Amino acid sequence: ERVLRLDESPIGEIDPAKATDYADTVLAVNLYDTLVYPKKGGPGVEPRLATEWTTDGATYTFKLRDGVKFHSGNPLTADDVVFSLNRTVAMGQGFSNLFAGRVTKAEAIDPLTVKFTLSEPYAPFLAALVRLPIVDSKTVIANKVDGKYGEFGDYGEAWLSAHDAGSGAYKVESQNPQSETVMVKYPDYFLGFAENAPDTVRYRYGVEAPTIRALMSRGEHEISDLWLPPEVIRAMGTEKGLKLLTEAGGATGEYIKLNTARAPLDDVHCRLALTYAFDYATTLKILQINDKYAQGIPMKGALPSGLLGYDKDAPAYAQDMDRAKAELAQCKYDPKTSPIDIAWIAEVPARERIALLMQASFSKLGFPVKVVKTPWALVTEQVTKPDTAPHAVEIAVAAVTPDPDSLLYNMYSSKVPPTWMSAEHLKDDKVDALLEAGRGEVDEAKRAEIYKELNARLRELAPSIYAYEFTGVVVARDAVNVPGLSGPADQRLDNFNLNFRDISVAE
Amino acid sequence: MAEPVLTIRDLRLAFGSRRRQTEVLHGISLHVRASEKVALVGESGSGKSVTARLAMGLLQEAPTTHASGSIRFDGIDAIKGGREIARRRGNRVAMIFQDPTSALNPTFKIRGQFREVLRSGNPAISDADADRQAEAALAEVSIPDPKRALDSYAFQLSGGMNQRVMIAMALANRPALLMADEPGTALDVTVQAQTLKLMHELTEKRGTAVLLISHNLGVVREFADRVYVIYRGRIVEHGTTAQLFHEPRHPYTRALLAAIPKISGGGLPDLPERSPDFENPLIVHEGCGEPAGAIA
Amino acid sequence: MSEPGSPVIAKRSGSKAWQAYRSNPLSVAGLVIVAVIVFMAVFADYLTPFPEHVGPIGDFAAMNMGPSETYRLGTDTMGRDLFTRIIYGYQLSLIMAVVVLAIATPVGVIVGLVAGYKGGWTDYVLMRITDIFLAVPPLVLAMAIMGFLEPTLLNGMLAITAMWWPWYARLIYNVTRAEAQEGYVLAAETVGASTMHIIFREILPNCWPSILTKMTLDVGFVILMASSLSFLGLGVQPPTPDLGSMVAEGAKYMPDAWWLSVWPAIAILIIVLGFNLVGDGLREAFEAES
Amino acid sequence: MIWKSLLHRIGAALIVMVGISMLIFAIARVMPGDPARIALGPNATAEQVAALRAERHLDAALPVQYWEFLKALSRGDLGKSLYTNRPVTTDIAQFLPATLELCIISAILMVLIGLPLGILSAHFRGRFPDHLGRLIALIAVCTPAFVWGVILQLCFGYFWPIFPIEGRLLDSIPVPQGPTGFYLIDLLVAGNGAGFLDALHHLVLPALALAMSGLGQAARLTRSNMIDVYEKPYVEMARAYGFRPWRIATRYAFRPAFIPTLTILGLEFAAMLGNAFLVEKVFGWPGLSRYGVEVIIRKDLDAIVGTVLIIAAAFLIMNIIVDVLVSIINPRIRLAGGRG
Amino acid sequence: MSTPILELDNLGKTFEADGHRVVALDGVSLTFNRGECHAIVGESGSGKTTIANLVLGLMPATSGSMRFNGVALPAERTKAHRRAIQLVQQNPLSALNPRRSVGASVRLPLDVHGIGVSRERGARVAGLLEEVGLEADYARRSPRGLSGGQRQRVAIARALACEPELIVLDEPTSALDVLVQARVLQLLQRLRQERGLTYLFITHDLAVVRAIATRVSVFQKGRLVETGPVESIFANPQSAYTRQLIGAIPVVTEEEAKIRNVIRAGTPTPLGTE
Ligand SMILES: Nc1ncnc2c1ncn2[C@@H]1O[C@H](COP(=O)(O)OP(=O)(O)OP(=O)(O)O)[C@@H](O)[C@H]1O
Ligand SMILES: Nc1ncnc2c1ncn2[C@@H]1O[C@H](COP(=O)(O)OP(=O)(O)OP(=O)(O)O)[C@@H](O)[C@H]1O
Ligand SMILES: [Mg+2]
Ligand SMILES: [Mg+2]
Ligand code: NI
Repeated sequence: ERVLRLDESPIGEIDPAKATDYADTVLAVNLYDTLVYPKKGGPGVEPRLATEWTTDGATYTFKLRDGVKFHSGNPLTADDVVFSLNRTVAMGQGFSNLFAGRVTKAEAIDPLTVKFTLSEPYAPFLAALVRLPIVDSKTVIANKVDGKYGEFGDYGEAWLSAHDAGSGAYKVESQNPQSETVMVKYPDYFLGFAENAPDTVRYRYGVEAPTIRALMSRGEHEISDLWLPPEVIRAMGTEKGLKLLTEAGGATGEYIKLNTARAPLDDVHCRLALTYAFDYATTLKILQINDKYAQGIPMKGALPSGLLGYDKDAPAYAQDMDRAKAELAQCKYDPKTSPIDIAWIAEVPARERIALLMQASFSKLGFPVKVVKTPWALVTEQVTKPDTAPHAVEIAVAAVTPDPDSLLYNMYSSKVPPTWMSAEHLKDDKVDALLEAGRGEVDEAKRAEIYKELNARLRELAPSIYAYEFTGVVVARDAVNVPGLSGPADQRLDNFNLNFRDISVAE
Repeated sequence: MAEPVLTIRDLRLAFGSRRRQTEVLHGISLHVRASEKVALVGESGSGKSVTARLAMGLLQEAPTTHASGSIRFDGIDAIKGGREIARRRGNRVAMIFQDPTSALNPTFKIRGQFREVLRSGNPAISDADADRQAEAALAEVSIPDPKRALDSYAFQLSGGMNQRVMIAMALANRPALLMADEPGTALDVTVQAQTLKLMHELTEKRGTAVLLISHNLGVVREFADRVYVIYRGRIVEHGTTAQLFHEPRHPYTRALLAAIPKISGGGLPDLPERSPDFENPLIVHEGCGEPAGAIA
Repeated sequence: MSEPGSPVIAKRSGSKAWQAYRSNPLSVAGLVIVAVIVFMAVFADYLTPFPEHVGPIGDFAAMNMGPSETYRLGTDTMGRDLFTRIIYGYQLSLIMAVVVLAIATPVGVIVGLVAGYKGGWTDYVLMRITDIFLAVPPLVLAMAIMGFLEPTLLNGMLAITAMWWPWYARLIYNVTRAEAQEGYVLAAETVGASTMHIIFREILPNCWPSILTKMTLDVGFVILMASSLSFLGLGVQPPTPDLGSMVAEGAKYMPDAWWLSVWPAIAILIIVLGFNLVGDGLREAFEAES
Repeated sequence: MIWKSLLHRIGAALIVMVGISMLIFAIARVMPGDPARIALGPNATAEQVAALRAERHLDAALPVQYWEFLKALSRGDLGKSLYTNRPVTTDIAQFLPATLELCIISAILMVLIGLPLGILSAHFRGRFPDHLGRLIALIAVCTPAFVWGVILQLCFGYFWPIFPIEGRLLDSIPVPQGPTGFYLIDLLVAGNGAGFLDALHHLVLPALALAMSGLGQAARLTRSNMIDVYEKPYVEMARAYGFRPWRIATRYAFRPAFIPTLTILGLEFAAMLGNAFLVEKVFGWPGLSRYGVEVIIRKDLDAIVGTVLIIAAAFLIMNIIVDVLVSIINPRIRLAGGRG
Repeated sequence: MSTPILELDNLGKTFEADGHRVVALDGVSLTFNRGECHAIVGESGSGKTTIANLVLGLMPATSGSMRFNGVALPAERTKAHRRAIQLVQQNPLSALNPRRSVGASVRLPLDVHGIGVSRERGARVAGLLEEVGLEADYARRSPRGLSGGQRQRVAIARALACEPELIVLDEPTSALDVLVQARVLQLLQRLRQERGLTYLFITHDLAVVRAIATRVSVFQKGRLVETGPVESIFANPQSAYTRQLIGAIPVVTEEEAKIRNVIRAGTPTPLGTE
């Protein structure tokens, strides 16, 4: 029996309607299927459950692949798609905001045709569908208990937190939220498997760095998580039997989110001063693992390199203390009396260094700087209010769909309710206008131009410091081959690359 | 005259670290012959107990005690041969303590402790045999229901009963020498009197030698054949009981005698307001029958 | 005049205890350890090679270096001298322990004294409150408190204090109950002394040996507890050096950058050991005294 | 009269439980951060958050919330964990046995290693074995549990990999299904000897790391209590009657010395339940202690209250058990009522 | 002729412990006369200390009443009562606070009752110490450095500080050496004569009683067995129990042994009534 064991820090959520972060995505991708899937090697999507589709901007009609079966044996039909959408929207968690209020109607035209009607033309919709895993409506209904959704009871929420109702390549065997999700191969999967694909996958949660280190050395785990400190990865990379793999990035930016609603950062000059004071070179050096691998690459603005509208000609950022001081001179606040608090997310130790680096550089401008280590759960809460949000906090934001809108709209539109993504609390009419334009435009080239312009505007406004693009590096045993993590050409959008069925595990 | 079972010569004892020592015994010499009842009297802190404990080999192991001189018991030197004497404890020599209740282990039944005592005299003894012997021994000290007593814990018995148990244990292995350190003074006067009587009868019957320790000359008079008076780590007077009481020579002995209230009336003994200075005692010997070669 | 057998020289109380203390080499060693650490912590500014490494500074050129000539114990992930940070960590640990004990001890002692001496309902109510605080897992309690206060040094200390006092209440309660049986308490009562007098002037002085001993032992345990809190990110905030956080963070780099957590762990061990030895010594000394 | 005092103790424990529930309830509610927001995840909108607040009575006054909580509690409902998305009772049922199993094995190690160490020290008081024993005990006490965890993991998992370093069971062994949740017992019940050995194998390192401090404490307590007992007349009596020194140490002086030790060890064991989380974290042990910490960090109200109540209840029950044990070992208490 | 200072009327005390009852004192009526040394003797557990506790108001009686100087004693004692009735305990080791100086212990009642001006109290303490035969500089010492007899003297000085009328002495000499005991008894005797004190003297040692007491009451199991002037009790003990107690006294002379044996045997002495 081939076993694949992977590590991940936070607990994985197996209910696809609640999925939000990396682990949840990996589970959703492997347990469920979506109508479309991020394309390999560039922006955009490719067919998956849907074989073809048509759109006029406001309505989308999909033809479904025939013969796909859920793990229960039920055939996958348009009704399941409608049910999945309704379920996601009704529960209001996870990525429901991609659909809520936008899809006015979802209907099954025939068992293999589904039609979505949107309230207005909305270009990112297609890409958003990579976040709509299709659940087996019959199985869910069969396992529902009483709840607040009327005839749907609890929408199977309780049941789906420990089981799956998917059609994916793997199915849940057991779920222990504190230690692991165990999945086994679903042999009838319609896309088939790599030759030596694992029979069992154990996705382990909350394993400490030294433990991972030892487990990998002992050959007891196959793939480490993404969050190990660079030093540890470096050391493991030199160990016999282990190799490094990378998720080449292109969709995840590391943003130092500046609270634009709080003095002194409500003054753009102060923000620009910080932007110039930030030490980009050292940051990258810290993230360097060896000459081949690094946990970050330079970033040129709000958009990471793998998304539509990325401006490869924009000037690179670099520390420039003179310009920083010049900007500061124009700022209406006196830095000496304007304390700045920087939060760093406790779960990611490497961020402490960036925070301290910031503390050091910002102090040089004369700001009194305080660094506060804050657990992620608390950060997500604090940042929703301008007066509790820290002045600066490094947050990684990934495009959740292969579309720039999924990243930028949530971050910078003044229309979205504040979340961790919009910790900047930016209110700028031009940004708002460009964001709306990007959504409404169907033509891809024109969209690219809009996002380039938006990028330029954001560089002027400096609501965030564009620190670097995150590139994940994991350690894997030589015995495993992970096509999704072996080079940019084979890669899809971040998070969508760990397809267990593609992985081969040598005996 | 019978051979002495215990001979102590020029026993000195100091407590403290190697550098800083306080001597509490300044050269004690005494002896106890077979079947003889000898008393050691003296005030509190004069060194009675430590003498007995040294003779039992109980103090030597402590790193803070420094003893010199000689204690011969059964031909073994207890100062040097700590382990040798240890083997004889409870077998050839036994001890009775002041407060019998605290001298019995509160977490074991009398039965278990008795077995252990008998086993130290005869390692091969079976439980049943030990119990039989224990019952007999308890009956001998007039404990009404020996079986019940064996199944009790010390705190379930009265102090007087515990004292009897102790005596039974002490004599169970028919020791040659019994040391009694103020037996029963922690209890009532009546119990003390009973204890002494019982000890007297039993040791008489078995020919056991006894070293009785007390600060009360009244007690001693009832019990002992011979008396040593110890004062601040020195023997200041010794002699047969009759002689000593009849004609005490040393002022300290006289003071002790005078201090005992009389039941014949006459109020309190008339003591000088200031203590007489006993610091440089003349050593008085009276019919001590010192073994040959002894220097006292 | 003196009774026969009475010691004629009255020694100053405590000198016997000191003698007993001095006679145990381990206790003396403990005292030396503590003295050296306190000295280093107090004069850290002069004794450490890189006092500026305590502040918001990172020397990323020198990060994660093993022990060397310049950096005796190596540098941390920010390129700061570990030796310097450990000494400053001591400073913080000591302040922490002193403040925690300075608050927890009086509170616990007073509760214990009053409950133990008064008995009855006062006893029942006070000791049940104590039990409540004892039964809530200490770290949970501290975390909860830290949860609604800002995670600062002071609040960290308050949180630890909140979970510390019940142990003193328990201890002193038991001591008081025993002392209340003593003749001198009876004597004070028959004379008509007030409850306040009996509790604070008669009983309390006799609790000092227990209190002092526990306090010295607790210095170590407060430091350990603080380090456990730091392990959860609930203690002192960076860049202030804290031994517990140093171990916790450094552990992530084990075994490759071993110096990151090994030295702070040894530093914790030494200071806790030092205070424990002193505590043990005091306990023995007080026993010898009575 | 043992029963009467037992009833008395249980009554006091119940009062304490009520007090704890109020305390922890209050603490959990005044902690900053909006539990509804945290529950719904970072992407939720303000309206969704408000709706959940209303649904969970989070806007009501504290006493009202407490009353709701008590009502639910009487139905055996501790609410739902936001962290695991399951009923808190399910979580506790799954994680408590893991923690208990770990703590019990730790306690056994604590006794098996700590007590002999203490006896040895006391027996050789002031000599080399004593110094060595004391030093070992002291170092065990003076090093935090998580450091022990990392040290043991490195030594026996990395440099000399002879023990598993993570989890409760090898992946290849099917997780036993009930009845107790204690793998050791369940695997034995299922007749899986190899599984039992493997579960034991997995327990060694975490249990040892967790036991270290208690073990040192046990050794120190045993030593000092033994030394106290050695001064007692009955030990002098035992020596005077020629009991073998070793027998005195292991039986005659040990039993009375064990009574006060047991009381403290009981407390130590009970405290372990709440303090095990660092070790659970290091060894990836899916226990209640770690769960408790995770839920506090996440402000998972129901789970916090539930976990704390269970741990506190375990603490109090353990205390009562220790009292009963002490009274069984100490005949003075056991028989006090018998004569009346 | 002699005035009663303390009268016990059918005094009873029952303890409830762990659900079983111990009758510690069973309807005792007794009168203590001013200026006397009234001894209470009995074996361990006969209720002697219980009487002391009741008289001192340390615990409430279960039944009966007490009158002090003809006035009923209230359960909650007034300061005046606390001052008039004093206690000297059995165990001199624990009776003095080991962590306070001798002077502080003796001074305590002066402070509590506001005796004298605060400045003069030091001198007063010195005077009291001298009265019990200790030099004034003992005030600065810790009780730890004192012998049993010295401590007992300090305890007596403390009781005297209140200028009491009645002193309850609960086995004040049973923890002491014979020689030291003799001296403490001498001191007590002298103080009683000089100050006109009344003693309630608790002991189990009848020889001591013979030496110091004027009246004796014998207790057994919480009951008063007999009471009377000391000479008549010794000359002609009425109960077998008293005879047993006297018979247990260790004596040092032949002559006394003879007297004792006669008493023990229960044969009537010349004074006897039989
Ligand atoms: N273990 C010890 N360490 C130090 N000094 C000791 C020790 N044991 C006894 N002493 C001292 O030795 C002296 C003699 O003590 P010992 O117990 O023999 O007196 P004693 O004559 O038996 O008195 P008592 O009548 O009070 O029992 C005393 O001054 C005592 O303080
Ligand atoms: N606080 C108490 N609770 C329960 N029983 C008590 C209490 N105090 C005394 N007794 C019991 O009352 C009886 C009389 O005790 P008391 O102390 O008066 O005796 P005593 O004559 O002073 O004895 P001793 O000579 O041992 O001091 C005893 O049986 C004792 O156990
Ligand atoms: Mg003695
Ligand atoms: Mg009494
Ligand atoms: Ni001679």
